[in-house]
Amino acid sequence: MAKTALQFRHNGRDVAIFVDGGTNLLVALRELIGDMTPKFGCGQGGCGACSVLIDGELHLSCLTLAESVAGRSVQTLDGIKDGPNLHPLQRAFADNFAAQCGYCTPGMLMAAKALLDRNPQPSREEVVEAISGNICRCTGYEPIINAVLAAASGRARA
Amino acid sequence: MPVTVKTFSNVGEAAAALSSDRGARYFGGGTLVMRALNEGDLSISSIVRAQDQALLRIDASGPRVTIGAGVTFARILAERDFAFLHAPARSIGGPAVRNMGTVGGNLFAPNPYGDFAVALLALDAVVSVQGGFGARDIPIEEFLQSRERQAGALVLSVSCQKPLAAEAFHYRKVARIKPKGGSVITLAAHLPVSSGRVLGARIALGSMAQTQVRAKAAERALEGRPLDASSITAAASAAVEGTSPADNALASGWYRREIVGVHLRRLLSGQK
Amino acid sequence: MLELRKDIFADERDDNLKEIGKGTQRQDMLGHVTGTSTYFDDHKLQGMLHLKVVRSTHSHARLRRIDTTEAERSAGVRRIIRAADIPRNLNTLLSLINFGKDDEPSLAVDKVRYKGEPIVAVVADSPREAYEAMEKVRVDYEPLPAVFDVEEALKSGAPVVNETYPKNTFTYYDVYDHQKLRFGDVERGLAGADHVLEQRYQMSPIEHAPTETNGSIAAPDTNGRYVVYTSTQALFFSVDTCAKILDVPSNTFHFIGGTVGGGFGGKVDTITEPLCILGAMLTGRPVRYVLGREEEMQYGPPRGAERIYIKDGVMRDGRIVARKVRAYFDSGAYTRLSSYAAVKCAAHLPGPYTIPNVYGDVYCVFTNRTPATAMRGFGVTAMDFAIECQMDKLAHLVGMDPMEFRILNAYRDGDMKAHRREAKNTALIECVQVAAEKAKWPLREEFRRASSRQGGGGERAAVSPTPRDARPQPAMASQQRTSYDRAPVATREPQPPPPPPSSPPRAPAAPSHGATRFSSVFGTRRR
Amino acid sequence: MARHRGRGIASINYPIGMNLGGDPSQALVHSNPSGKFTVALSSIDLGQGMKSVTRQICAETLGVPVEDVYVDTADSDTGPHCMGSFASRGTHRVGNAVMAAAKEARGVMMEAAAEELEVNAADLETDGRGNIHVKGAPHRSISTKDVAIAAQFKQGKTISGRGIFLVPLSDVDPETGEMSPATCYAHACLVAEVEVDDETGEIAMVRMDSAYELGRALNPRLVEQQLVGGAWMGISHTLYETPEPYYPDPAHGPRDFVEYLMPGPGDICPHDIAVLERPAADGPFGAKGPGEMCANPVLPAVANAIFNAVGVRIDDLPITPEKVLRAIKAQGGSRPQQRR
Repeated sequence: MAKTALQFRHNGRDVAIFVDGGTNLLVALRELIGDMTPKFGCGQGGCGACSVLIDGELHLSCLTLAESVAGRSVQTLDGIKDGPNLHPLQRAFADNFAAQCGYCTPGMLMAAKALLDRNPQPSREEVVEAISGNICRCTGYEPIINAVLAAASGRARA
Repeated sequence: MPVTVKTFSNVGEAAAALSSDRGARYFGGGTLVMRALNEGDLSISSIVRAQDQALLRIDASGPRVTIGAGVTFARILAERDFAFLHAPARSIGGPAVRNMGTVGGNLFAPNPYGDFAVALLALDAVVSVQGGFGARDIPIEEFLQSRERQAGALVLSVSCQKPLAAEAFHYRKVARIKPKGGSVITLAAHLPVSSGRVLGARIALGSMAQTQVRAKAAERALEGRPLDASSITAAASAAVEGTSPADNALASGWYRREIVGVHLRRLLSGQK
Repeated sequence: MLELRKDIFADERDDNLKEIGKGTQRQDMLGHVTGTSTYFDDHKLQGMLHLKVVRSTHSHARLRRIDTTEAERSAGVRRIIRAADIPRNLNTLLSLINFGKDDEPSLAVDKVRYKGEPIVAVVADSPREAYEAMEKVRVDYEPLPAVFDVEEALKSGAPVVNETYPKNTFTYYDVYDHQKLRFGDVERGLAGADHVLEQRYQMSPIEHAPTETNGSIAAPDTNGRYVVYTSTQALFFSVDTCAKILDVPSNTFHFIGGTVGGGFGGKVDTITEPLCILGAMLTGRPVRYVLGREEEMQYGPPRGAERIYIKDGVMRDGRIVARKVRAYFDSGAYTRLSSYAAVKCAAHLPGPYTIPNVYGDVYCVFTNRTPATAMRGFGVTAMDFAIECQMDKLAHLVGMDPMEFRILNAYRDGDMKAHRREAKNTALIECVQVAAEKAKWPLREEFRRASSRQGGGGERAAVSPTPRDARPQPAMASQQRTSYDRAPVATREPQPPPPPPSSPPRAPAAPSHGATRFSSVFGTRRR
Repeated sequence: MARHRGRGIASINYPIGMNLGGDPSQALVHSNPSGKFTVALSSIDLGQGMKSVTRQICAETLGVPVEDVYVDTADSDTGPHCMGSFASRGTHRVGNAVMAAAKEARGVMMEAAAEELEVNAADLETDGRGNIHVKGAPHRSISTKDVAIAAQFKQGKTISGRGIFLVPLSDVDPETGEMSPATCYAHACLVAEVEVDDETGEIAMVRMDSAYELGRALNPRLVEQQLVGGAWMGISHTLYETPEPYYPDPAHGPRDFVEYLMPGPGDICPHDIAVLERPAADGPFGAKGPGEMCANPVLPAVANAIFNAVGVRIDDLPITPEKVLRAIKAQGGSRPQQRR
């Protein structure tokens, strides 16, 4: 079975891969490109661990047909740092101890980034809504909400 | 065998490809079909995509609105003209799912999903379908009841009348988890009031039967009467009539029957 | 918000420390926020194959026939693994601490005992090809009556779930079908009480639901060894369990883990590693076996359900004088860790209170559901729910404030606990006092002044005369005996070379295994 | 219709570790020639902070800054044996093993420093900032880096240590259950406030106040993570979670995160926590373990609060709206209890 050639921008760089029919974007990113920052948590769209930005919009890479990103721009957690400097959200997550096992963290950060990119000064309710598609089993969400609010206000620890 | 992906530039070809292959499934936002593929659903041998602008069309200028089947919930939320549909659109998934899931796909989503279709059912929407024999319009109630048989058809768009007054349309999704949870029950009501009386009452329920259904007894209880405490009470106690809610992981059928009237009463009387 | 109450117990601490007590950043935080923390699944290996298992569609059935002919010919299939391919198919996790009999196959042989039990494993080039082959595996089931309720399972005539334990209960000390706790004379205590309250409590099973599902990647390494990336919560439990099941020395494996996407007890059971490694042994290729989310939720082991009956005797002044507990742990179809949870639970009775007469019978019961395992609060969470609901009811019954009722009955330094050890270093009273203060819950002066360090011991340190149960005859010579107890082979064969890709590892001539037994004897000793 | 508020409490203790099979863990500590230390373990960090807490224990014991210690886990070729990360044994058992290994390594480090400074090792102390000096004479000092270089290239010493902490297996008396199940116990008390809707049975968490006693908070931020996240899990167990919603009937088992219910970020409530520290005699710096016990008081406290709010006792978990509604209907309506 022939594979399909696929080109898109991945964290600001052009990439070209060949995918099998029906391959999802999560598999393409992890197994074909080697970007391990999006995580497999369910493959059902229920946990958000695989969240990425496609043309700046939050998407679940496990439910995205890889071919559908042809010519588009995909950003993962690996692409949000500014050179060696952490993104303010990454710093705020660290300062607020907003990660325990760390497995949901990449998806949480992308969901939070999607929010702040559009709405730099969100309310607590807007933060809650923005991360509602992402499951965290460790933290009880409170430190994550605080971290996003802290990043938005430019504060360090809440 | 990997899955075959067939991408077409117009809906006609896509519809033909769909109707000619039992193993073909239309790929909209991916939230249903990609999940099935990830979980090893071998009944899908090919997926059909249509990159036709018609599917993304929105027409909200007149009293009757049309929404292309490929329009996402995020897009609905971005349109001020669709303010009456914002509550149902916002009740679906989290932000990522709203960026992906489409109005057309929601018509096929089984319990505990399909909340947007509840709202459309209360709005007497019409579904435009491209089949092997051309396009046709199907009233949404008929469409939902024959959903199993529509699998080979391609939904092009849905259309409905805008509520004349914003307060005539009511929507509530009852979920265990906030703010993103599967539906315990979903309620939508369109109650146009003319000269102080409800005329053309439509009440739709999600998770109260195999598919979204209308609460016709409750509609009758309101029809031609003023929307007041007594008619609301009558509608609330009739809400359960004609429903057949099942047990699932979110709640039992018993619980759904017990609370549907309570929530309908609260919804129509503006209580939390 | 967290407040450190340094003022309490200050005289028992030296706070002159440099690193301890500081809110230092986590060593792994930078990795977490940059997505560079490496979990088991973040290893990309050349030519990796995918392993999936065909699971039982029945809760209880005899397997008449398993036909894999068509599946073996399916495109992309590298290997079908059946029970006969596994050197030591039968195992029990706690055999490593010599507790319990081998009762669970890695792949079902003649019977399935829960819905979702693995029957056949498929190793294929892609997940899709593995699914296609799975659909071609033909399993001929003869459904058997199933039992799902712990008390139904104990009735005579109930279906036998697990033939290793024909009474549907784990066997303790060769003779008992439950773990006992006996402290004082509970019947006398109940007879002398002003009020007696008996209640039933039911804990649900719980899914651990870590965001990372269970899984492992195994690959042939140099020198005939296998490198194994794993989500395990217990590295050497997994190493030695695999050594036992695959019957090779434990240093055949190089296990790498330690960064795990949540566990909560759900990654103790070594459920993916043995088949994953065997897949790598049989194909000579890297193999990945990761549970899907539905598999994790339904067939990954849960916290077991518990049914608990508590009967308490309480005096009008609020003193609890007797507590009698009967608890049933729903172990599912196999033992895993529930046998042990029951012992831990018995030791926990009667909760953090000093009660002169305590009686406990804790059963580990087999039913036709997914085998249960450990979870956060193992053996205790459900019992705490039952005890503390009961405490609230007792306080209500005697008309006491529930906080004061707990302080009145709280254990204190020097008291004798029901498992016959002196209570030391207790702090329940202080916790109640501080929680009351935080919640602005008024306590009367005498309860505000109470202390864990005062008022204990003395007659509270005594063990009252305890009647003994009649002891049944042991059913067998040594029911706990496992393969680990067999005489060790005097000289070990040199480590065999890795098997050729297409044939299973050779069955050893003599019973031997490479696993380390973690401890000497538990459960076999008699008094 | 009405929504009623109620408060409930629960107090608990929790055993640290599992002594019933014998409970050992090992650690190895060694320095490189720059005076930077590696701790080798096989224990697992599944989010609870194993790497971080053992790092602090090692630094404190060695007398070096935490930045000079790195914890490497879990590799079966390099990490010595550990029973595993469960039973609240990490901080206590592994922490003690690391402490023992660090003590041994510190002994060699101090001997090597003594040789360089030409004094008796007993007269030396560490400043916690990477230097070793003569007690009372801070100017007679050497850096741990120089000590490490001297040990490696001049003295031929390995600055390293081995540690094991073993709680021997406790036998159980089959007749009485006499046993030593644990060496120390953590404690907690929690007050939960809930709001119950008497027409739908829905329960909302309003707030929680709690006190946890855990020997010593080795790192208060890690403790906070456990207590906040653990209490969330407690709420989840109480009101939401079950893989078998109609247990013991196995039907309708959830298959995904929509069907498996856990409180979302919109379901959480304020939680005010106090931490008490009564050091355990055999704990590393007195520490016990907060990881498991933190969820336990929440379940009964919430159940008791529901009774206080509407007068129904739900003794069957999870406490779903359906169970509450059935019970309210069975008693002919809600019966709010005395407000606390």
